[in-house]
Amino acid sequence: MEHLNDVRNLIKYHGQVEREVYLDLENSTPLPSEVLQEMLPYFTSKAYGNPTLTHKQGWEAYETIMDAAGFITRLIGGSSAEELCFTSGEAEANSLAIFGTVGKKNGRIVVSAADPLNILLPVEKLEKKGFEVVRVPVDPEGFINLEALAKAVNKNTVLVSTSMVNNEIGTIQPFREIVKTVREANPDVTIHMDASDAYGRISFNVKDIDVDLLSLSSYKIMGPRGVAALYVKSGVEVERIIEGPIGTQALWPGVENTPLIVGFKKASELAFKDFDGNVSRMRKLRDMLMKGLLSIEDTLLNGPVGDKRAPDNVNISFLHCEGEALTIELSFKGVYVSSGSACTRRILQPSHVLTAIGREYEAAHGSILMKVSRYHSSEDIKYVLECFKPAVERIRAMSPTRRI
Amino acid sequence: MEHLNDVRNLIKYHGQVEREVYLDLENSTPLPSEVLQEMLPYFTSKAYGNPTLTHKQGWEAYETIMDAAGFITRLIGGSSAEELCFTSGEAEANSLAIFGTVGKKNGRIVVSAADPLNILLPVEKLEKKGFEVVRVPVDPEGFINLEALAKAVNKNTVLVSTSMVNNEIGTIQPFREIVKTVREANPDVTIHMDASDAYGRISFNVKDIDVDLLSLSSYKIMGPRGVAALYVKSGVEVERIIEGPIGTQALWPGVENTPLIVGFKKASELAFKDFDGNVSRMRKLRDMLMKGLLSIEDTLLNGPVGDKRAPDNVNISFLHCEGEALTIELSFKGVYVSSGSACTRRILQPSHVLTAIGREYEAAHGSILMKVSRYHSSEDIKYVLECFKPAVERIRAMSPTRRI
Amino acid sequence: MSRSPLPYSRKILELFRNPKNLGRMEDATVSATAGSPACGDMIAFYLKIDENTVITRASFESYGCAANIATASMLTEMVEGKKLEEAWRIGWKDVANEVGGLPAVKFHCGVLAVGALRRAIREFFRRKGFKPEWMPEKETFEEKQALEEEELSKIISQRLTLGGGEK
Amino acid sequence: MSRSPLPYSRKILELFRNPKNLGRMEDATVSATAGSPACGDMIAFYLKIDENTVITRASFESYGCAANIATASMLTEMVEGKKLEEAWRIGWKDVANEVGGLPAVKFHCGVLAVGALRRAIREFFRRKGFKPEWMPEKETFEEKQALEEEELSKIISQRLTLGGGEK
Ligand SMILES: Cc1ncc(COP(=O)(O)O)c(C=O)c1O
Ligand SMILES: Cc1ncc(COP(=O)(O)O)c(C=O)c1O
Ligand code: FES
Ligand code: FES
Repeated sequence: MEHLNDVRNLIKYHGQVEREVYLDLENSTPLPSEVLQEMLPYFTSKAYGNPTLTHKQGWEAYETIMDAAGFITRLIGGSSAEELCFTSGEAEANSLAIFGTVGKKNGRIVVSAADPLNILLPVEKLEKKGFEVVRVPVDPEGFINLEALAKAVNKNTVLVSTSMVNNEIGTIQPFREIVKTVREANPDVTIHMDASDAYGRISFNVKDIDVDLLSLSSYKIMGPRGVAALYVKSGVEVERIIEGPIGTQALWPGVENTPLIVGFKKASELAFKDFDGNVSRMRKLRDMLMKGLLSIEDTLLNGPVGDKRAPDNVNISFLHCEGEALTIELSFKGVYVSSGSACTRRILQPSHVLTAIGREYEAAHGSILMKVSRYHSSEDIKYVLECFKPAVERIRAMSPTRRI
Repeated sequence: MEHLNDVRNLIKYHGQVEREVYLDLENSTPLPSEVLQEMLPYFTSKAYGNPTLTHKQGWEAYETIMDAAGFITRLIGGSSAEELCFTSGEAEANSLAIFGTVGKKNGRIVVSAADPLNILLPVEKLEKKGFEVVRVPVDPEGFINLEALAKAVNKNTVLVSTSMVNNEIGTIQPFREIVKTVREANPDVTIHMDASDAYGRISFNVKDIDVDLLSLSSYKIMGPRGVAALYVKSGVEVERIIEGPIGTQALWPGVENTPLIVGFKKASELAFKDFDGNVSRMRKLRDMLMKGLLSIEDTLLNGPVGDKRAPDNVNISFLHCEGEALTIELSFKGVYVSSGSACTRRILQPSHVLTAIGREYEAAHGSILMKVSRYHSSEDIKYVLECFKPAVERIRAMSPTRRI
Repeated sequence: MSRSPLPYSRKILELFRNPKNLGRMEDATVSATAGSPACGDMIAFYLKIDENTVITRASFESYGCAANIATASMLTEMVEGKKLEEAWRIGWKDVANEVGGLPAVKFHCGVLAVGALRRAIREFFRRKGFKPEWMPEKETFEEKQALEEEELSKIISQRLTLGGGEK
Repeated sequence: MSRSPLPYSRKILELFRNPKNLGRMEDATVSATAGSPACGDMIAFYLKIDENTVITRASFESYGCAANIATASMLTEMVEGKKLEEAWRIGWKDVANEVGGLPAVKFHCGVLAVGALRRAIREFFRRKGFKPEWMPEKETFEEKQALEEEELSKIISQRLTLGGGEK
């Protein structure tokens, strides 16, 4: 672990900064202290038992967990707390929805080409095992092609798994139409939607959408990591992917993580308390950030604008400017963002979402993904904009490509 | 969710108690504040990024996680931090070890009849899919029958999965002999051990044991829930059970839960800092509790005594006394324990471990499982003993069985 | 195989802590048991019956869970002062309602209590040498369950299996 | 497909922040590029070479990651004052060592820098119209990689695939 010293040096190499603005909410989140405060007693002194045990600490845990499940289920319009299964994260929720649905069946699985990797990779694994996978194309703004979807769903189709809002470019999919299109093509298909980037930011109702399975993430609404949920419409059968003695969660064995679940509930509460206020606040910050960055020359917006775009998402390509270098340059100023550049990926391929919307490698190479939250201020955004200009300039100045 | 009001009333029904002693460490744990304190900054202000991102918060997370992985790997005698894969719990670690090993292979899987359910249930699922499963019997103290094990492992055997210390009755298995026996019978078998009830309580070294896969639990050493680890000896191949973009954990996709991993490390540190002192302290409390309870008439000790028993485990059957009723009676006094009674189980079968060691249903019916930790005092144990006597008496007084 | 969350009602806990009519009745007119220690749960029911077939006193003993204790206790209160015919008509669901509901996994505990009561009533008439009209020839659900308590756990476990092949 | 943790050395960050010999050299004796913007990474290398085939100045431009910038910068420093023959002998591992090591996924960035340098040296002799003895006929690893930068990502991705079929 010699290289850990490198990392320590590298962290030290960051000096004092005027301000820290964390916009990399796609990949993780610092927990707001109001959420942490709510969780604290559950770690050490409250409801710390196993919810299946017949003693006070167990009953308290049971009450706490079922209350949270009921609360979250109501927010998405479900019927009962039993429809919600807490998991350890969005990836597990999506794997559970996908692997747990197809089980012994066989046939075709339909996804969109711009879905998150925790949909595309489980499906790819099933493809290797003999399932047929159709990846429906998206248009240049990331919207799924409904005609192609209608054609993709045939009588052999067992599952459609797709996302409600694109996690990289913020495209709000026509999710009601997606479900209608699929049901018309084949009413027996199980429909799974990953709503992790929609929950708390756009309003929806599972009954209205008529979806069978729906994933929700906690950290994506500023709740703790390590917890997420899969909504399973009553009557829909899903097989567990982890086996063990089950407690309150029919599809997840293991000791329920009461403090994290409490945090997930609290974050949900805060996101929905003044939903419209929160959303318009985010949208304002988003547009301020977007406008400021697009005023830099040679930039491209990735994804749609206005109401068709998630209120928190900003994704912009800076041409002639490699993205990973830019994330590092910005880090030195306390601004934390991520990039879809091939240089940031283990396999050195650019973001599959940017590829799916038809972006050239060059555009992906300079792409930066950011998300704003209600915890950000316009001062934060102003600071970010101040930092971006010189950062982009410095990285661009190193590049030989502008003259080519 | 009407019944949630019942639960709330039921919690209120508990009055003030003189003292609360939580001995149900098998099923959950309150987090010691020294562990929580260590975790706190990582929630809100430190290393809160995704460890695969090229910015300060990401690098800090990377450093923190790899440091913890290295620390824990060294404690168990592994070679490198890359051998440790953090998971969301013991159940996931065991499912990963089992499902991830057998993959496309086919053949025989060998377990012990007294293994934890998160070994037995995944294996049962594979049995339904066509694998042959052999459940090696244990003796009346819970020790695996090595001769039967030797016979069970044949040339078709692909996996032996078993526990190092029995989680219900504390039997410390002859784990070196288990591995030797298996390797002699078939050197190609993958050997998995669940060390969740051994880690921090008995000393072992993965190289010395020569095991391929080994599960470790965080909450079982008073760390946070929602994190555990699977040690994978380098060179041993395991397939993921959850698919998604991988980061620092080759076998677990999802955003690494830095605060929980920090808590797991801290709990490990505390358990190993004064290992012998901790163990002898636990052993003293265990023996005090055991001796006191066995002085009540019509009691049976489940599992071995002395050095052959885990230092924290106490499991005693109170004949003519239904266990679930006893856990509730004790709860009203602030003493939290669990029972292997059929009445506590969803399928109304008594603990499979007690059945495996040949206990009659009646003995299982009145069994109580407790674990002590270094956080307990002899005053706690004294209080527990004071509570037990009248509790057992009151429950027994209701029973018609004594006269039969 | 797993534990089950048991959101008992407050009434169950109250009766568990302060059961009514607990204990063997030495001068009982008739008594019966249901279940057996070998299979786990067991209940004993004692009745004092007057010349008008009115239950003047009832008591119970239990080797079972809190739900078992509470439903048995509740049942002793429900039958006191009732004619045997009325007492017979009390089903396990009535008892369950009286204690504020039972968790699904605990239905059988109420069933066991009613089974023991009905057995005692049958025994009373068996000794008297006649079978009243209102008493069915065939065993009722609760009695059958009591008889088959040894196999009950298996039956219940099948019924309760949640989607996904839990054992 | 996934992100990769990048524990860069402090030296890499230093050179990233304060690169040496950055920028186009208008009076270069020879220059070469490796990679192309269409496939992602690209590097340009400029050399000023005196009559004794000694490199008197070197500079670079980079359209790539921090490792790319740092290794290119380091390489310009390493070659300065060296004869072309000596400069040719510098392999990508030497550069990687000088910057304090490279994360596995970033090896190719160092390769690209060396590839560009060697291309420039070859170009120098091509123009001179002769091939010195020490210069191999066949392309070296670094040059081949540079040539095949379009396909490099695939090659690297295969090499780096961790057990479990990650895409
Ligand atoms: C009694 C008991 N111990 C331990 C565990 C493991 O829990 P986790 O996977 O949350 O570590 C479980 C659940 O599988 C359990 O029921
Ligand atoms: C970018 C990104 N977002 C979200 C997730 C989901 O993380 P988790 O499963 O921890 O919720 C992952 C990992 O799968 C990820 O890489
Ligand atoms: S230049 Fe793309 S990874 Fe270094
Ligand atoms: S008596 Fe066993 S569950 Fe109620």
